[in-house]
Amino acid sequence: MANNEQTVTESAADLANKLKELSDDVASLAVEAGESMTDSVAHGEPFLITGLTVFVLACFVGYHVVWRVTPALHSPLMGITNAISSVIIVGALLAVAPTNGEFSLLAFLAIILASVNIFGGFIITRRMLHMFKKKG
Amino acid sequence: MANNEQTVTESAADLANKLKELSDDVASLAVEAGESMTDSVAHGEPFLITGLTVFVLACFVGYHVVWRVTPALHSPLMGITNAISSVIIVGALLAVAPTNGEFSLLAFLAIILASVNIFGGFIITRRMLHMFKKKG
Amino acid sequence: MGPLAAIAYLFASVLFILALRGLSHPESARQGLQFGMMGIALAIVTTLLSPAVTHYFIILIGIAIGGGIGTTIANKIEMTALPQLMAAFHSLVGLAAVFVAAAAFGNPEAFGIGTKADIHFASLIEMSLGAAIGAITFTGSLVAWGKLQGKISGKPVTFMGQHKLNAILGAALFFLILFLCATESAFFFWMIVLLALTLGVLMIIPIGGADMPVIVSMLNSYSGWAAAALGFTLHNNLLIIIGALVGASGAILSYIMCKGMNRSFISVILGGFGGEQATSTDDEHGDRNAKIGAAEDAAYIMKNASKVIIIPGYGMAVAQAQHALKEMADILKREGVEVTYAIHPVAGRMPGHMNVLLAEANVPYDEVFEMEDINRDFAQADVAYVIGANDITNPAAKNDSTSPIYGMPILDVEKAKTVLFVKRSLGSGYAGIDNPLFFEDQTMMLLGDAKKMTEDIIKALE
Amino acid sequence: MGPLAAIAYLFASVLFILALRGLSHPESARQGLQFGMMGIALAIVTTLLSPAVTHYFIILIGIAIGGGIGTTIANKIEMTALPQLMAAFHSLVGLAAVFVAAAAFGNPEAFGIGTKADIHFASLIEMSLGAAIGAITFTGSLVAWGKLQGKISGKPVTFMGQHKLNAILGAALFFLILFLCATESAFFFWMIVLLALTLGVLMIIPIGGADMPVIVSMLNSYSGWAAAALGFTLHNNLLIIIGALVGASGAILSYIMCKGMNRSFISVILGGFGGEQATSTDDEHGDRNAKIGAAEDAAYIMKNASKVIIIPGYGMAVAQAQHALKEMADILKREGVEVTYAIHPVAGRMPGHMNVLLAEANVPYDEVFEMEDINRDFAQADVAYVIGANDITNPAAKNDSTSPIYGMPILDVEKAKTVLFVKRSLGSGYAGIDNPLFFEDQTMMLLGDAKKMTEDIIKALE
Ligand SMILES: NC(=O)c1ccc[n+]([C@@H]2O[C@H](COP(=O)([O-])OP(=O)(O)OC[C@H]3O[C@@H](n4cnc5c(N)ncnc54)[C@H](OP(=O)(O)O)[C@@H]3O)[C@@H](O)[C@H]2O)c1
Ligand SMILES: NC(=O)c1ccc[n+]([C@@H]2O[C@H](COP(=O)([O-])OP(=O)(O)OC[C@H]3O[C@@H](n4cnc5c(N)ncnc54)[C@H](OP(=O)(O)O)[C@@H]3O)[C@@H](O)[C@H]2O)c1
Repeated sequence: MANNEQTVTESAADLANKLKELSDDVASLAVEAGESMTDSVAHGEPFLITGLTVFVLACFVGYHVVWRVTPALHSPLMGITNAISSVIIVGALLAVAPTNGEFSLLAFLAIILASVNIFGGFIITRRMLHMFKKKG
Repeated sequence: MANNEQTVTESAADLANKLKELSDDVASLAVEAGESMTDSVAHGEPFLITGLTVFVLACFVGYHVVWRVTPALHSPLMGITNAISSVIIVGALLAVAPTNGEFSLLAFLAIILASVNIFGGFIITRRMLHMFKKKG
Repeated sequence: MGPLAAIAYLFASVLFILALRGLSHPESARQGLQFGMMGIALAIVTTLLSPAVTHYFIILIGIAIGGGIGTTIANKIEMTALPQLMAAFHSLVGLAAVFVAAAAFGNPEAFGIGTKADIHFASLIEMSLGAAIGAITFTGSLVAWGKLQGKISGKPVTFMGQHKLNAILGAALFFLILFLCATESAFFFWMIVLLALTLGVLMIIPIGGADMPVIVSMLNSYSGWAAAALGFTLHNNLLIIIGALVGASGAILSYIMCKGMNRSFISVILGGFGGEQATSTDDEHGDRNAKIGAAEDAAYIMKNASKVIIIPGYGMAVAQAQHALKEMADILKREGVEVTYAIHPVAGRMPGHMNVLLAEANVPYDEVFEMEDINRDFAQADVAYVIGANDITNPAAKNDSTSPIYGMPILDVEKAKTVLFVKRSLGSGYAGIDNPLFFEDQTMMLLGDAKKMTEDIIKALE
Repeated sequence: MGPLAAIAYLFASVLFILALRGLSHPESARQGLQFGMMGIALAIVTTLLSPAVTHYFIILIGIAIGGGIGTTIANKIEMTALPQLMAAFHSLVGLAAVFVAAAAFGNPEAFGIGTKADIHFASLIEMSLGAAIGAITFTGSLVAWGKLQGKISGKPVTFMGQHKLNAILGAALFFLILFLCATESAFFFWMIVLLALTLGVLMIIPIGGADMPVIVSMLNSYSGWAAAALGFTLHNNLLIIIGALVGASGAILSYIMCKGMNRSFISVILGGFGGEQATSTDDEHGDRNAKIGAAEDAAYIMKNASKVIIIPGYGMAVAQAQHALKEMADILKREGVEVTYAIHPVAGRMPGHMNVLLAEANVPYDEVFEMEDINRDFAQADVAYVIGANDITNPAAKNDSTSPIYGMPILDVEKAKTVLFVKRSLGSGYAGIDNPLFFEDQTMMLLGDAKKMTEDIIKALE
């Protein structure tokens, strides 16, 4: 019993210690975050701000453009957005063969997956759209 | 006659000289333009590019938003755009009392003119909008 | 610009977008207006808080003077004078843009765009473009105001080689801008302004008074693009966004008007349309007879109708007949007659002109219908009461392929059982062409001032 | 990124916007698709030209493998399997996002977001968010695919304390992200991924098979926001813009579906709706009698009708009856019957599902009408031919305020003179509730597989 209790106390203390370490780390984060903000401000506009501007405007554009899509074409819309959401391939391209010459298997896999989507998404959308025909 | 001819030739030569000077100046411009481009690239994104991105997106937003305005409210639309186009007052605010302490009459006049527009535009629009009432 | 200021500007941009979105319906429009006002307040306060701005006193005086003038004008003005007012306000924006550009040219440090006599190349271009567009907007709007207000003859002023002259001046402007960039001399800057001021007058003077609304919208659009150019100079996304919004708005309104008139934008710009020839004489109609009626006849017909559609036009605005019209409609409704209003997209002299005037007379907006929504109702209407409108009812636009307005969408008033026309003569309207509908059997002309005639009808009804 | 690359990316963004705009009409949609393909090609080529990218060979191999697989799948798949395919593709995007985030974590220099074990703070947050959302999308879509494909029971799998468990796991995810930022240890990164993978399964498993389209759209939206987050990490406006477009599209489609089903998004997410209880038995209807008809009766009625409206639903997709349907409609048209199609916004199992299937069978899109456009035509229709649809015709949505679908907009088929229902039983549809219309006088049930029954009708017609 006493033995048991001791281990519990010990591990509790252990946990407390670890948590303290972590909270210290987290605290130092806040400082770092502040620094990185000033950092980027130092050399001109921080990207976060222009990025945010672009993001907000793009949300407005997306909202209006998507509401204009005719309900009959909602399935092709899903196909197209599926395909273009694979532009994250851009990230994979940058990572696959970084300047230090290493080869990144993960990035290579990402390229394959994203390509499946890009080709698959556009082709299935084209198949759908080619079926829509007018009378006569 | 000969006298006359001479003056014409002289002034023509004069003109040619002046034009040459100007064209030299213009040529040096091209270089400067190229430099200023690289300049801004050096410290991160050139503003021209992000500005262009923002501009293009804002044009799309403007296009969609304005087409949604009901025709009955096209006059208030003119009023509001008239008022908000006076945000160039922001430029005047920066210029009226620059850091070197000089006072810029031009900027002061610009502030007055833009204020006429902002207040006038919004108030006339409010007058218009307050007249639109539903039945009953 | 600190990140906080940038976020505040972004927020202001969103407020402006929401302001325009609000105008999609009269219900949400008032909230939209509030968004707009909050947006401009936020933009100004944010700028004032920037460390570069110091002389608050001077600034507040400027805002107070300008705000006082603007408030007084906007509160006093008659609603019928709206088109002029818009043009006048516009010219002020143009002049302000010139001043801002000049201030920036004289004091580039304040904007961080270089030092005196060593201004960044791109900024010089943007600055001179801003000044030029501003100056053109200023004098152009001034001429438009003069024509709309009747201070200058609405007649298009044309002379030989006009367009060539404008082209030459435009080219000169282009070279002056190049020279300015090369020399950075103040002389060239003011030359640009001067030339642009002249060009503004020359460009607008050949255009007829009735085309002025298109011109005002076009200049509005220009001033938007000028603000966007200024935004690039000042590295300010807020100005870029607002510039694009205003630019788009002006362009779309001009487009809508041109489409409503079935004319190309180019033909409007080239000018020479409308004016004196527009008021044709009555003699031409010698062989055809129009039925002329009196107020009492009209009152009798409408009292016994079950459905009356009212079509207001420019003449109603001139005569300020909207209040009398509303009174007449109220009396008819009390008699059990169904009364609605039909608005053509280019009725009157500016987009939405009729809607505002009817709203001023307390006509509820859900009794007022756009052309597409009401055109098929004319077939069931007993009376079409056309008050001060002309071109927008002219069936020649549908039948007569030689007519200058052929192809223009019109209100199908001729389908109503009886058409009543209230106007002062058998003369033509803005487009300067006869309206064959005057001579149809089902038509009755009520000649006289729109307000006077409507009041007479009210008397006869009571 | 050089200015040229930035401009190319901007151009690609515009192409994507134009691609979505094109979908506003079937005519312009194909051009829109081309814009989209040009956009992605431009984005990839631009990236390849950046000096940071060198191993072209590897990249081309990757693209070739992926492209080959994608092309084969997309060309082979049956149109009726669309909902599953979308879910499957989706899971791939999710996994790819996880891999990109992991690659960035392992090699921050390649992205210019810091050095190993000293990655920028903001980038760490964005990266872990990207990985977490990607992982949730991956397993979530996989479960959705399983349910749609029938590999996993469509029945909602619920257990006690489910939502609490998810909340706890979510909180744990949050702390793991904090820890990762503090320590930059790969261990925490992979823990995040693992936890997110689990969460993806747990979140989707309690949701019924028929709700999967909403889920797929929601996950689509998430993957958009993930791409935008990645755009912030990589300082790439293209990714931000596309992310916002995709995010908006997924969100709006989920919203449209929820509105069409008259359910709140929250109730969909919480799960437990639909599944086994949905296939109710026939016994309950003991006291009410449905009129059961044969193919010949239906053929006779339709041959003598002057206006037939066809209402396709999920059953048509299951039975792949669209080609037979089109043949039947052609025969009827040759007999002089007017035939049109009415599409409910949530007919079938994904938005626009019916439209695609009808288009596949060569039904011209101008014979196919949305609910709002055709609902008032039912009163003039002689026959409403309901094929494999159920809930979207259930009048309980209008009359019975206790019904779970009360308030859902439905097609007014009950206004037609005769209603023909083609389905295999008197059982209920997705919402699991009875359809009182089966027992109305004007209704005739044609029990059987939709394709088989339609072919029988064709035989009887000939
Ligand atoms: N709305 C816009 O944005 C816009 C912009 C540019 C151009 N326009 C053009 O303006 C025209 C608008 O058509 P509209 O039918 O409204 O006007 P309109 O065709 O110009 O006709 C107005 C009529 O009102 C009559 N009128 C004038 N003063 C009057 C008074 N005091 N009392 C009674 N009647 C009076 C005139 O006839 P009498 O002289 O016989 O009285 C005239 O025929 C279109 O041609 C359009 O293309 C419109
Ligand atoms: N479209 C979307 O985006 C979406 C998304 C999520 C949820 N939903 C939901 O899905 C439902 C769609 O309505 P719905 O009317 O299209 O479908 P439904 O209400 O689910 O009814 C489909 C009917 O088709 C019959 N059926 C199944 N297989 C058949 C076959 N081989 N031959 C003939 N009939 C067959 C079934 O009856 P038997 O078993 O008697 O044959 C069933 O009653 C709505 O409740 C909607 O809320 C739609």
